[in-house]
Amino acid sequence: QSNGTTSNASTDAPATASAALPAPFNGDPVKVALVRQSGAGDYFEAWGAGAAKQAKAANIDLTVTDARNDNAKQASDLEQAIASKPDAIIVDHGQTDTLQPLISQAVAAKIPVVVYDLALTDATGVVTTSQSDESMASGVLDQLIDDVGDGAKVGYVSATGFAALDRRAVVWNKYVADHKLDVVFSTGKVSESTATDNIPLVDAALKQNPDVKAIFAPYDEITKGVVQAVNQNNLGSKVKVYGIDISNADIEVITADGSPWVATSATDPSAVGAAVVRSLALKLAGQLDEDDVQFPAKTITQSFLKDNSIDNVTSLRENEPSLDLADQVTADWLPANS
Amino acid sequence: MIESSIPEGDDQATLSPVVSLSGVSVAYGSNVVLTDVTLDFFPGRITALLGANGAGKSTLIKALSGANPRYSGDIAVDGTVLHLSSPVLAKAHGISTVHQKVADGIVPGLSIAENVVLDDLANASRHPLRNSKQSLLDARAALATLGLDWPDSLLAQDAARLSISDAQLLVLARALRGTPRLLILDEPTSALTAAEAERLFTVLRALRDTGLSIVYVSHRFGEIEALADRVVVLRDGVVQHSSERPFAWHEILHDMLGRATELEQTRVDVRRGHDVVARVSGVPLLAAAPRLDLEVRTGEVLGILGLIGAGKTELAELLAGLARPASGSLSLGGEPYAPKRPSDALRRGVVLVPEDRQRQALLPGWSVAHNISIPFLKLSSALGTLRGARETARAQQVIDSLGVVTAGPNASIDDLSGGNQQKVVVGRWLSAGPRLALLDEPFRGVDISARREIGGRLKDLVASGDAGVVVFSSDVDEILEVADRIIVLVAGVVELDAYADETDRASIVGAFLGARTRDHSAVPPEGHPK
Amino acid sequence: MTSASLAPKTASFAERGAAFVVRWGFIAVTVALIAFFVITEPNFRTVDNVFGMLKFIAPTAIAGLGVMLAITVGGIDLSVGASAGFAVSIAAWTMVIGNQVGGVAIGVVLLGGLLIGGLNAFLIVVARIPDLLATLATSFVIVGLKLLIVDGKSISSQMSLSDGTTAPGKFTADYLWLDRGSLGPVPIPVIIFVAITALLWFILEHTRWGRALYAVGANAEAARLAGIRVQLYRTVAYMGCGLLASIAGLLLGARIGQGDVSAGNSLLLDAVAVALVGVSVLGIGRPNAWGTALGAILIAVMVTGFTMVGLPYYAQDFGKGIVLLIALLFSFTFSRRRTVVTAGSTTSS
Amino acid sequence: MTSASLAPKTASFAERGAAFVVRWGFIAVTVALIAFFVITEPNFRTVDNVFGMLKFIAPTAIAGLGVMLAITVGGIDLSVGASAGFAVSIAAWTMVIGNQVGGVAIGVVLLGGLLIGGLNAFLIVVARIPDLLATLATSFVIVGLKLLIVDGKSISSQMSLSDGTTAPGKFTADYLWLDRGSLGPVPIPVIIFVAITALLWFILEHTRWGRALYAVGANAEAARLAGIRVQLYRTVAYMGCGLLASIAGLLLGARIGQGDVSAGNSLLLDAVAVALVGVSVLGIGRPNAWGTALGAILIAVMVTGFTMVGLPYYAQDFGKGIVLLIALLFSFTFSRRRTVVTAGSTTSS
Ligand SMILES: Nc1ncnc2c1ncn2[C@@H]1O[C@H](COP(=O)(O)OP(=O)(O)OP(=O)(O)O)[C@@H](O)[C@H]1O
Ligand SMILES: Nc1ncnc2c1ncn2[C@@H]1O[C@H](COP(=O)(O)OP(=O)(O)OP(=O)(O)O)[C@@H](O)[C@H]1O
Ligand SMILES: [Mg+2]
Ligand SMILES: [Mg+2]
Repeated sequence: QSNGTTSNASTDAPATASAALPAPFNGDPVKVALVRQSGAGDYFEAWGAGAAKQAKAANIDLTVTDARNDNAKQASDLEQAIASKPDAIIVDHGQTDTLQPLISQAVAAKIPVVVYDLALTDATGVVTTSQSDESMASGVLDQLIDDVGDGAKVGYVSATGFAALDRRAVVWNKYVADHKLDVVFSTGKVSESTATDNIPLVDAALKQNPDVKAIFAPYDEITKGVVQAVNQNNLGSKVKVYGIDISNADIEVITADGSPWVATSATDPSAVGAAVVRSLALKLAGQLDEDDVQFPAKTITQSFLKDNSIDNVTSLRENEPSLDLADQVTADWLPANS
Repeated sequence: MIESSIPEGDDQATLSPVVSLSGVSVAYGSNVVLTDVTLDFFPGRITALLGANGAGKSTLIKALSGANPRYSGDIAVDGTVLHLSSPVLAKAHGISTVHQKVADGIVPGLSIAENVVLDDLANASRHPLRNSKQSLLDARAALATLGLDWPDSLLAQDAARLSISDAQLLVLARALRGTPRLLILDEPTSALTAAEAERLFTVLRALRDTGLSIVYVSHRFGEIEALADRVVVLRDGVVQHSSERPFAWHEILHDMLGRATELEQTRVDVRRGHDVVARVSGVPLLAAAPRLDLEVRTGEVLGILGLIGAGKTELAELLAGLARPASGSLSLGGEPYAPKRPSDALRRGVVLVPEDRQRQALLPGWSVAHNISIPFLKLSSALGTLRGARETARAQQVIDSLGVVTAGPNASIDDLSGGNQQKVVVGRWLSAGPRLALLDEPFRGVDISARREIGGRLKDLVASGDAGVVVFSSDVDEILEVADRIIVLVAGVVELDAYADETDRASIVGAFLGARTRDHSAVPPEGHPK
Repeated sequence: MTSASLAPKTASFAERGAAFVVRWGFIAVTVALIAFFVITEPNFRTVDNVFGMLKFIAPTAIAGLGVMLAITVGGIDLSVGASAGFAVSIAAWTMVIGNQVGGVAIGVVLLGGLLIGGLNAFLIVVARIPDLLATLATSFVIVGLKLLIVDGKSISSQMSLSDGTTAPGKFTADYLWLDRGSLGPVPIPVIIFVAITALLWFILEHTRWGRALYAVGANAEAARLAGIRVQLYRTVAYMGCGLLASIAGLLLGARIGQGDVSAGNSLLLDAVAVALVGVSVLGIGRPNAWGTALGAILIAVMVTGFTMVGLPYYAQDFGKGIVLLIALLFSFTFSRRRTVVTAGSTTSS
Repeated sequence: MTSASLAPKTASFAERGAAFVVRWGFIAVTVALIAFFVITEPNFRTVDNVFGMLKFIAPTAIAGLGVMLAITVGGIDLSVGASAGFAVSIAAWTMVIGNQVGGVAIGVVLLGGLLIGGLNAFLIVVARIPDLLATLATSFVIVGLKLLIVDGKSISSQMSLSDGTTAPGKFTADYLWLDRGSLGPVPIPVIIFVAITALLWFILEHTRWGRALYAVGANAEAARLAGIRVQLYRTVAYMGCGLLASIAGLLLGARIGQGDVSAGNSLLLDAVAVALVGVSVLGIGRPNAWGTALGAILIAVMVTGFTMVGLPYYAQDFGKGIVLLIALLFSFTFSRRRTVVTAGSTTSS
């Protein structure tokens, strides 16, 4: 099925399906509620676009709500989604304690549920999908250790209280302990303008610790701010920055001349969004073998991007086909389409 | 200091004062504005409190009414000294006050009826549930004491819509509710017409006869002659004079101003104007009024006299570019004149002293100098850059020419007494040598000497030749004192147009009341005491 | 003698037309929107959806009612978002780490709300800091304090504490009932929302305390001279606002089911918008409870309806702005008279 | 006949003390904080750091100066954050998708800022919608419009467009110079910040136009009667505010180097805080340029200093709130007189 899903990514061509759609996709559009909890930023935007595209190809009528960092709204959204009796529900990110009761309620109401990047305490009857934060974080951190070695002076820029960041923090703490890293500063915040608002924090931290060797900033919006601060202090050649996630905008920053951002760990968000929708479709068609789907992450280095003259996500996917997830959760009637 | 508390009759000698002050002083910061005032107020007596602008009258009243708890000295009610720390406390002891600033008495957004019974909101003995029917009845009863019978549909309106004179009546009605023992009125008539004032006096006399003690502040000596049992004069915060009827006005004036002044000025200098500076042709002033024609001439002060609602302010606003004529036309200096906004009028040399200085003229928090220079910023600047010296010079000139009592051009306008603020406003508008000066109720709250000073400046202005001056007022005496030519306006119609020496008080009052002859009680009191 | 000037005139046709538009324009916009969604979206007209919308908007509406109280006394409160967030964390802390039942948490939260309101009142009334500035500063302090208390972390059951143990408690059922319970078909948050609106309406319109609050806001000096305890009323209004914000927080907390640190962040702007819109709705021209509730309902209708129609969130923002503008045009542009309420100033008083 | 008793008296000791505190209290707090950081943090006192701080706060300060302009005419502008964000996206769109050079982008952005200011002015001055409400509604509309234009995406060079091609342009060097350039040791944003502050200070304090702006804010009716074109000045103030917000956006855009969709979102509260603080600083009691700049600098000092000291961001919020409160206490609580500036109201005018 690798017949060029990457090349038609940018066209609006209908799914290049090689088989007729099975039930329930062969009749009226299937109504699916996508209940999102996305922060601002390109990752979420691309994820949503991928999901929408795949849904269209699979004859799914997707109703999207987005709580945008407001967990109470996500609870309301999910509640209202359940009340509207859709054929299935996708829950994208969110807080366990908030959503678990409502998801159980949906399951009890016999509505198929797929969750993405949401840890559940009771996942009975739910398809769970995720891009593994552990593997993403450890991927770049391995690179970091390779580059600067044990015991190096490092900085950490992140925030607490956000599920994905908290999971990445667990991995970070383990690496710090295992490799005796010397954490000279630890700052950062997630705000409505995350990239901008981290610049002064990191700027101050760098003024304080200009001898730091590497900075781990496990969220691309934060990473962008870190890169600006490093450049602003003319430390581009001395400090290496490690991030997580990727987008067109990130690629521009990574490949800029003298950029300190040397590695990031990434999935292709639009491919992931599409794959989540496919998981749901296969589930509804009764063709999903496994109720826990993981999308592997790739560690992308600056040199890889530069060597291959990659300047946006499209060309990244051409050079790193595994990001497409083109062979994950697909079927003849359901090719990857993001 | 003059012994001030000898009651007149023998029967009253046994009465004890309702409220007595001893050694009361008030300072604003380091500025002592009331020094060691000792006074008694007896039941059944009306005490007139006189004093030039800034003498400390309102300050004394604020202390007496609990509005300014920061006074020193003793205030005793029925012989018991207590600290009047709040308006509630003062009211609880039967001290009821109408303050000088009417705006401080009206709550916009609440209905007129609710405003009349505003005190009930603070009255813990009232049932917490509102009873609007009862409020309406109470409000009507309160207004009835002043002979006002406003219909219920009016009482339900937002009080913000009241004109300043109606608002004044409202606060008076409120103060008369309940059974006060000491009633304090700070210039209650400055926004009233003579008829309304006279009705107020009837009420006050009746109240006095029931044993109420009244403190009355006014700059109008006619009223005091007609009303007061005793006169107390403040000068620079010190009690200068206290006397019983019959009043020795020369002495009172002397103690008030610190120099001898004539109470009455005989007009010998009525001028005749020459050229027409402004003309109103065929303009209806009020919605239903006929078209009005009118000329303003240079070289004379034109006084336009009319009751509230006669259309005076409308006329002034038309000429000043605040409103546009519904039909007809205006001309200025022979040329067509159709100002779209005040700046157009100003450019043509037409200035307006508006009737409500607080709302329409003053810039709160600003210095005297900056308040004065605001219409003349162009003259006070070079290439757009302000020249402070020019502003100060202009301000100093206004302060000197009108005798404004202030610490100087840089003092905050907020710190001036009401009358002095008015002088600043008048001085501002006259300072640029206007071609046509319109003054809407310019003597509101202004003391006698300031009135003379303003009048003098107006005469100087017309004497200089090519300027026209129009004074709008509802007070016959003010007009008689300042105007060369007098126009009486009734409901948008000119009832009389004559030079001051060709007519007399009686015919003016006759024309004034032409449309309201059934209202006989509305004859204004004689202007000056003999 | 009545000064003739004030005799009520018969209103002209145009004038009555304008008054009608001012009074009903906002409602008309809301009704038109509802009608549109009812016709186009079958799911919109279900009873479930109606209650769902009301439930969703309840915290915003309640915080908005708090802001309305502050506006009533001529001020404003920018700390409602922070207070609601504080309430969420404190409730979570009490139950999860303090291992208390929901009733205790509710008590603690309400007390906290009163304290925050009291702090605002102190800063504004006693220390004479202008309301906008004082409540802005308080909101920084409260958010900071909250995060300090929880170390910047969301509190959830089974979380590991810094001493290595696991948090002993959890969100108890009685507390969660605040969100999940219902009386007949009516969810508890909706009942609380409507009850508070009705109560505030009654107090403001039908008691002398309510009138006194208005008087303080419209002309504090006149109110003071009339013997109204201005300072006291302002203090009560800000404490009431703090209390309402903490109730909003309680509902948010029960909905989220954990001590989410970001809760309440998005509440402020909507709460303020709702309270301000409330002033203009119905042509009343002063803060009022039903107007505020209506403003909240309009927001709920837009969010839900636009979502059902399939607009992305950013198109929703756009739509929200446009609808708000149209409603405001009706309320103000065609209004013959000025409304006289001032909300928020840098005037110390 | 000026009575002699009113000759100015020497102020009492207590009075002069209070005046001193009011005038210098805020500055003292700032200086004390700076001194503390200078002593404890060697890196704080480097020239680099000083310029770094000023550079970082420049956009906030410039947007704050815009809000100050609105406050000067008695209003407020809650759309500065949205306008700045709009500027970022529009600049990116012009350069990256429209393939224009930075100069063109700057022109487009400034024009956009004027238009937004003009829209606000129209709604407030002509349609008579109260400033708080009008600018709130505008900010929803602008944010929505921006996201609609860019489909909710950050715009970066080489991004693929919906027609499958790659965006032709990029952030050009002349545009990026706005952030990265410097004159001698002084970064361009700092120069722009200081220049705008000085210009506004001069206009407001020393020209008749500035005086007229203040008059409009102090008593619009009196100003109108004094021949000041009130509507015109209010329009100019809001357009100026829109322009300044878009300049803030230009700097933000150059700093990020991309059309970050979230840029500007967090600007609003700080800009408003800074402008309000500016009113109180120096005991001036009315909006003023240097006070606003000082407020911005205080924020920069706190953020940088606290970070160097190693406080996590949430403790910084707390510190920010406390320092703000202390400064406000000095400015208002000890002040003898009321400040009379009103910022924002629900009053249509
Ligand atoms: N709040 C204040 N701060 C400082 N000085 C004040 C203040 N209020 C009044 N003054 C000063 O106190 C003096 C007395 O003022 P007051 O208002 O009592 O005068 P008044 O006798 O009522 O005058 P008028 O006839 O003009 O009303 C004036 O010189 C005035 O400048
Ligand atoms: N905003 C308003 N709403 C309703 N009526 C008004 C308003 N402004 C003025 N009027 C009425 O228009 C008429 C003309 O008023 P105007 O002020 O010109 O009278 P005037 O002779 O100047 O009386 P005054 O002594 O009160 O100044 C009056 O009946 C007045 O009450
Ligand atoms: Mg007085
Ligand atoms: Mg008049």
